[in-house]
Amino acid sequence: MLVNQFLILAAVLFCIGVYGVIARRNAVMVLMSIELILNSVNINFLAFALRNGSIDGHVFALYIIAIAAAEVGVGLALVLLVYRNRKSIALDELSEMKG
Amino acid sequence: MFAEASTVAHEALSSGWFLEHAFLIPIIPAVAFALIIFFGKKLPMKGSELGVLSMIGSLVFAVGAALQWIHRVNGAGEGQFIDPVIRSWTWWNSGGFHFGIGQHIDGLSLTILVVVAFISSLVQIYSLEYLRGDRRYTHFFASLTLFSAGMLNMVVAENMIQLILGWEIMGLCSFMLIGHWWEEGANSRAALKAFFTTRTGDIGLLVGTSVLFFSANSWTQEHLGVSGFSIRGLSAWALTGNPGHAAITVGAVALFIACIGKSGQFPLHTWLPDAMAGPTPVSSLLHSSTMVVAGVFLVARLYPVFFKGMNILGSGVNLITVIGGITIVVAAALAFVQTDIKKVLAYSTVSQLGYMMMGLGAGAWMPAVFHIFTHAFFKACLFLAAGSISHSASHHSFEMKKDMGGLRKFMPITFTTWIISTLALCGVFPFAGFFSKDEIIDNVGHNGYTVFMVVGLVGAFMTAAYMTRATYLTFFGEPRGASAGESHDDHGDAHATHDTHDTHDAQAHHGPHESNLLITVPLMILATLALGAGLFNATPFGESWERMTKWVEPRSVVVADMAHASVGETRGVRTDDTVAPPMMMSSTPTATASGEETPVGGEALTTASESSAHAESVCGTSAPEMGTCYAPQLHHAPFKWPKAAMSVVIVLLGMLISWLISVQMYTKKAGFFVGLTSRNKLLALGYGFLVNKYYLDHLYEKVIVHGIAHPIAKAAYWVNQNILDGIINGVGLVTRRVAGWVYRNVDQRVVDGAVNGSGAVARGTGNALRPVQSGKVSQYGALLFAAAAVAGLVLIIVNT
Amino acid sequence: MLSTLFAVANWVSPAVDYHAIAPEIIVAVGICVVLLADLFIADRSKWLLSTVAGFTLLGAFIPVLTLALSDVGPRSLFDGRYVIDDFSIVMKGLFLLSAYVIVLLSTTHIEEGDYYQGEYWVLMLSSILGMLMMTSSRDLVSIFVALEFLSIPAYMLAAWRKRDAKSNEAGVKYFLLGVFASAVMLYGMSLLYGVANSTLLSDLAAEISGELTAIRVLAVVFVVVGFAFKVSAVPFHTWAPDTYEGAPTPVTAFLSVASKAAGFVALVTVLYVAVPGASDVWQPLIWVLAALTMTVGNVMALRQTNIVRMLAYSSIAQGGFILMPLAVAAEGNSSAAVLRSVVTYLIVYAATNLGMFGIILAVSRKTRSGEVASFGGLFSYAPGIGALATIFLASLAGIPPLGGWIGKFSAFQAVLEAGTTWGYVLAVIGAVNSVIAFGYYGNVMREMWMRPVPNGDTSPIATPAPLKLALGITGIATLALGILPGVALHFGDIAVFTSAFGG
Amino acid sequence: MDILRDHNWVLSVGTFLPLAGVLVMLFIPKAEEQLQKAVALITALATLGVGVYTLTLFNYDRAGEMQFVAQTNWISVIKSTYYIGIDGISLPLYILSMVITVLVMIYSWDHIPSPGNPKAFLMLMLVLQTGMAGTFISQDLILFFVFFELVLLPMYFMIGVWGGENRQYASLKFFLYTMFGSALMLVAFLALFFKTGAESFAIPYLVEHGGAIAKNTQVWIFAGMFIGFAVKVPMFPFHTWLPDAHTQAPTQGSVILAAVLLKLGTYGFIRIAIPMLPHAAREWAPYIGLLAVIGIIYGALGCLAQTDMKRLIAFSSVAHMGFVMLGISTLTSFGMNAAVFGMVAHGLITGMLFFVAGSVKERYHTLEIARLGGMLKQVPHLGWILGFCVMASLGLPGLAGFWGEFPAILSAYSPLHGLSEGTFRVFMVIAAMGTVLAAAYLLWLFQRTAFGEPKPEFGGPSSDSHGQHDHASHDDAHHSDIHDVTVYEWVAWTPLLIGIVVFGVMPNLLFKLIDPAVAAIVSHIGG
Repeated sequence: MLVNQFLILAAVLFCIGVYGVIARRNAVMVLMSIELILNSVNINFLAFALRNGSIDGHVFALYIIAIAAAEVGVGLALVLLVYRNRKSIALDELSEMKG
Repeated sequence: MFAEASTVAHEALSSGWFLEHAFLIPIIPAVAFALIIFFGKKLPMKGSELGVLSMIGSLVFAVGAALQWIHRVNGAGEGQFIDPVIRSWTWWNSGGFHFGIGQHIDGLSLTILVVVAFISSLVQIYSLEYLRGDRRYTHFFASLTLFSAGMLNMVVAENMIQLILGWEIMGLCSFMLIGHWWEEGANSRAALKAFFTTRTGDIGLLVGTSVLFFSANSWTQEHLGVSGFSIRGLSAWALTGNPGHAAITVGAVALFIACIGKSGQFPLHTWLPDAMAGPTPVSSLLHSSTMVVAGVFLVARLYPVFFKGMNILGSGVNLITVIGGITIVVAAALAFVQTDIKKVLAYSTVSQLGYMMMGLGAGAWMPAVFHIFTHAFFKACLFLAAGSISHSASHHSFEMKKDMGGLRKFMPITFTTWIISTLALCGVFPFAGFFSKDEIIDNVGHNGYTVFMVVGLVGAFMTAAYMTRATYLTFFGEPRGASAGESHDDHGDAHATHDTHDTHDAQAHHGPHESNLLITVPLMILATLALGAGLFNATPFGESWERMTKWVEPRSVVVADMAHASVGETRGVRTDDTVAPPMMMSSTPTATASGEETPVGGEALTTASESSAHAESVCGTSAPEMGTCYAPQLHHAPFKWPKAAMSVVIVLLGMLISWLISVQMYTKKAGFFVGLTSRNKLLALGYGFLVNKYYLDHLYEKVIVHGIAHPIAKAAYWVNQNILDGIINGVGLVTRRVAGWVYRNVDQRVVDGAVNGSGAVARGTGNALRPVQSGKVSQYGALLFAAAAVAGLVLIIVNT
Repeated sequence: MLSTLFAVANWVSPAVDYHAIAPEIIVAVGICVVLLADLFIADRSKWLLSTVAGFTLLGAFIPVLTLALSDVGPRSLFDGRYVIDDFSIVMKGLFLLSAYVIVLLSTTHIEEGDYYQGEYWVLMLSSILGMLMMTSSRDLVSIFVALEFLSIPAYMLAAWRKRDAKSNEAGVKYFLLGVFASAVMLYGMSLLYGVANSTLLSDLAAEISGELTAIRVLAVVFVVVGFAFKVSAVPFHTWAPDTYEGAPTPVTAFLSVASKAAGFVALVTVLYVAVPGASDVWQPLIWVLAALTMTVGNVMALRQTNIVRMLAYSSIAQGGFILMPLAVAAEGNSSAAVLRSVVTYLIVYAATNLGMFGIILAVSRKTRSGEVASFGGLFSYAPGIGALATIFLASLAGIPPLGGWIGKFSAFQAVLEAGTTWGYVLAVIGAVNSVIAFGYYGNVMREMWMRPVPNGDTSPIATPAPLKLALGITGIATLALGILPGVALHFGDIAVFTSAFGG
Repeated sequence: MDILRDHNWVLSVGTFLPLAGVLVMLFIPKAEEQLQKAVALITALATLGVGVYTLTLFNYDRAGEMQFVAQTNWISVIKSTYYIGIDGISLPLYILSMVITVLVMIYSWDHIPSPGNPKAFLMLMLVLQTGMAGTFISQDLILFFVFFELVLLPMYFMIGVWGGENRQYASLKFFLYTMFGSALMLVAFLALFFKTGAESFAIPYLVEHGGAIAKNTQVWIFAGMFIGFAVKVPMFPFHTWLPDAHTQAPTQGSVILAAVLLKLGTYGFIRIAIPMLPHAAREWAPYIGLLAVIGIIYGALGCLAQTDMKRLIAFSSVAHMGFVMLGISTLTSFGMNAAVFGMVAHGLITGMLFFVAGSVKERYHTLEIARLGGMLKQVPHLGWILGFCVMASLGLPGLAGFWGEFPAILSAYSPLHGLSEGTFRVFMVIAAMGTVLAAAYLLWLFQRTAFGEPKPEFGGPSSDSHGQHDHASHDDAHHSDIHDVTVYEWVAWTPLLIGIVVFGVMPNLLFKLIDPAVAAIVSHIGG
């Protein structure tokens, strides 16, 4: 079966996502990168579920999708909050507290 | 009824009560001390009476004990070993070791006890007048009494610990007494120096005691049932227990170092002259007749240890003789150039102590002890006389050149006593000094220490010389300075500050005068003894006169051991009974026999039981197979008039020469020749062989005085002040410097720095880590994932 | 595919032991009540909400007690995916009580701050609910869900003061990193699932053992990292200081105590139940984490001037101490001791740390400042609070006879019980750190006892009743735990659950 | 054992009574200063009373065994119990701590250091007392540790709040140092616990089984304990906290610190480290001895370098504890007897010296040796007391100091069989030199402070022609308050002075108490 391809795809997505999180300065882009990672995870689960013929993977994937939605909701809310206060969503500027 | 009286007396003598209660002798003054401290100020005589009474009390006990001892000795058979009266109570136990406290009374200790108690009493009486009105009158008597207590305790001590106790207490009191007028920085410094120098010597005391204790303890426990501290035990062990050579040598040397410090032997003698900063009674008690004798006493007390350790009689020279010899000459030379009368006496004391040491080192035990005895009287007398002068004539000055002279007219009693004691000190027949000093020199020579005999004679010559000089400066010529009634606020003498000052201004102005009875009576008593004490052991007059030898010198015979089980009881140790005289194995008079032909030990051992001739020689040469020795075998030089005469002549010569020099140097003003005769009877008599005056004059002036005597003495003094003393002070200074350096650099920088440094490091790390907490989300994320990835990689590599 | 459908077809609803999940239910109900009540009651009576929240938690505590007392063994629901054993009961109790204290701490703070109240309590309660679930979850899915359930509300709480830039920053940082971490963890979980073909922890245990392939190692590492983030172990701690400083103080207390504890619960569960076989992987990892965490946390704390930030680092360091024994959990038969020490430490730490936050709240009400210097001369004008603060600080520093020392002690004991060289080394590192730690705790004490009052303002501190109550509870707890350490250790002892370490 | 167990309540009461006093004082308002003092003093006296009662009950024939033993559950989970008892070693120190506390309380009656607040001050002191007493009676390592640590905080605050100019640095240093030591000590305790089979923390049990541990392990465990105790003693090079702490601490603090706290370390060595780890003790003994003699010389040098009276006394503690440690390091019962005696003697003497220093400071407002002088003239009693203590401290026979010092030196001549005699004999000589240095710095101190004329600034004669009798007229607030020893001071000091003399004259009072107990301990080393 084509499990490995799925896994590789997932790994690639994961790496892209991680890269995005680290490299991007725009909060929204970072959020999307995180979504990428979560989806890579979903792909993993589904691929494994198919290979093993159990439904746990599917279930897990569903949970992830749902929770990811919630996370994005909260995340966007926070970003909006920040934008309200400082008219910018560049994460670099969010470094008032350090040391 | 006379018979009854005699029987009563006999009862009293034979009872031995005083002997068994000799331990009370130090306790009396100790108690008195406490009383003076607490109630002294409230008493009518400010506590001084307590001091005097306690000393007299001790004196009574001491004399009583002495008489009983004499009685016991006379009762004993010829050559029978007389057991010392030993009592011991447990003081403390630790780690299986038993530490006793008690008394060890025999001829030696009794001699010293009597001397100390006697001199102390006189000095205290003397002080009643001398320190009248002093600010710290009470303190003075308290310290004086405690001092005597310490000395007495050291003398009766049954073991080393107790001895150290007394030894240290003396040190403390000398500190207090020398520094009595501590308002003067000089005095307190002198006090510090004295205490510190002696204390340095005490390292030796501690180390030596430890070494001997651990080497001897098992043997003494086994054979005598006493601890390795016990003096008796140590003596027996040294002679009988086949001590390890290293151990006993180290022990003896270490102890001797302590003696050097305490008895002001070369090179630790420099503290003694400084110690003259104390009041004169203190000088007379501590630094002439008692405290400085402690070192000599220790050597005499543990003589067997030194005998073995220093290999006395075994070789032509040993540490003790060397030190003693050097001290005699050096100190005498130094005495030449002193202008302070007390310093002259101080150096003469040092030199006399040198004699004692040399005597002990050369196996002349008895003469040395006897010299302690006689020296105490005339030296104390001299000091007190000096005190009397400064007290009543020279207005608290001791400067012979500046403030004295011609005093013989004003203070006849002082003068007479001084002259008598001086003659005694010089060792002129028939004064006390002659019998002791001459004996020392004689025996030293007889025991084969020829070199040191010469040294002794030279010493005698010098002694005579400097004493004459001092005498001349003080009592002859015209009154000078203070004694001439001049006012003098210039000289910074210790007394200048203390309160007696005022009380004596008056006298200073109506000129010098004789002191009152409280001062002169002690002087006269001492002078009498200085004259007569020699008869106690007047060897020249034959056997029957050698009383001291009979009473004091321990008989060196092999004492049989009881069965070990019963040792404890029979020796009276650990019980409160006195010692039962042990059965004898051999009875031999320790009569004279030449030291060369002592038979070999082995032979002696086999025949020890029946042959007295051998048994006698056993002790000291080698350990007896059975039985115990407590004293080494010593020999006495047969008295020969020629020798004696020679030494006397030397002495007289010294006086004479010195006299002429003095006259030359100190009273040039008047025509020498006329002045001489008119001024002085003695010289007028001796005029007969002074005919060729110019020749003599020339000789002395050019050759001896400017040629030899003065340069040498001066040089010696310079060396003394700048090198020896310099070293001693230098050591202190250097230590301070080192201390400062160590403290500043090592302690504060390195050790402490390391500590504070670690704190700084922690903070530094914090700062170093700061960039990590940059506040930037993306960097946090990067760190997070990087860490995860690295961890993953490493662990994968490790685990697969 | 058909098989799957069949599996779905003959699905029968499981029998639910409602007694077992009563605490969760009560809290859930409480949430709804608060939510609805918030809509209807007037602003001036909003204070009711905090009361309701408080009583909800206390109410939820009752079934915990009954569960503890019931002699039924471990209750297992949903064929082993949700287990109520002694461990979970003890932890539930801990969560509920500390949550209650936090409510007490929050009350005045929230009432005085002009922000919504209802939402605050809702969020807090739901986060608590997540924690309760976490204690019982024995399945990757439920762990994940519980984790998010307790995290997401926490994100929002952190950003609670929405017009305060710092608060926003705190929220955003916490959120982004949190989500990122959980994403990484999820990736690890997916690999685990792929390897073991099950999400049930006990099944995993069977698979993840023996020879370790790269996949397995990676999976374990990623999962551990996810939780390490939650417990803010160095180097996954970076969010903590900023978030703690920015978030409202009660929330900081909540994060530093409750959610950290939850993280440990999850970590312990996974390590003990799911991947004990992979101890070669996680023991070294945790060893390094613990050492780093203690050291970095302490040295960073040394140079903080803001007391909240200092406490943030201190709690990081404390986390290191809790981690320490886990580094030898699989050695010999030390697992029980290790778990005991973790639980004990969590209990003690909760009491002490909450108390300290209570002090900060009380003091800042007067000084309006978060600087350490604002504590100057505290003892002189408020001896009571000063003494309490001293007790808490000393306890944090681990000085007998205060609570903290028994935590440290049991940690040392556990790590030494293994008897391995690494164990000893770690113990020594810990010992040294416990000294460094006093550097900053002592600094605060010094401020309180030996320094003058900053602006000479020695007016007494007005402490509202709830705060007083909270301080009282925590103070007594701290003392009691220290003088009778048996108590804490006892709970730690019964909390030992049947792990997969051959036991 | 029954005889040894009855009346076992006395120890607990004697230990925790002060806490009761603390509770009472909690409820007395801060303003009621006299009442506070009274309560504190009464508590201390009551405690001492219990202590004296203990003395009467103590069975002196069995001083070698633990008496008044009490053992109840405490932390069953980790097998630690509340296990207390007292024997010939603990008893003197236990009583000493009580006496010192009482005396300090009396002294505090009119000597509350700034910034006042006797309530807190006295409460801390009572807590301190509990800690000290508890340490000496606990027979369980954990219990011991708890008490051992309990003294830290009160002392930290005592120094830090009521101390001198540089108090904060000093207090923190003191704390960190000690904490560092005790942290490692705790690790060592635990290691020991597990190596003996994790059966029990009871000291007797561990002494029983500790010997079985492999030598190398022992050496390592000992290292941990060594640091813990050596810091407390303090031994070179862990001593640097001491001078700072002493110099900065208030008089009462210094006294307690010197008299009791330092003993905790040496006590730990004798009671715990050495008997439990005999092999390690043998391995370590030479190094301990070395550090001890270094400490003796080093402390003396430190003293000579000081310009501050109090700091000098503090450094002298380093030297004296060096003698104690030397005695311990010989591992012979003789040496350890000396050590224990030395602890008590040092407690009395140095405590007394710090009292004097405190009073000097109070009168002259300085402790600069260079500025002092002529005390014998100005305040004769104080001066003579100083002189007395100096003599006692430099180990004059007949006073307590000697019996700690001389036997220690003596014991170094023949250490436990198996230790290098040569090494220890060298130590002995060095230590003997130490006594001379001791004489040097102490007499130097005495000569410069007590002898001579008072300095002008304190109304010495040269400040005006007529000396001191009218310095009311030209008073510069300096020597107005230079008065001689006050009643409170007499009351507080007399017991110490008496003790110094009594133990000096009758050392067996202590030795017969210590000896069997020490013998019991040494028997575990095979000495």
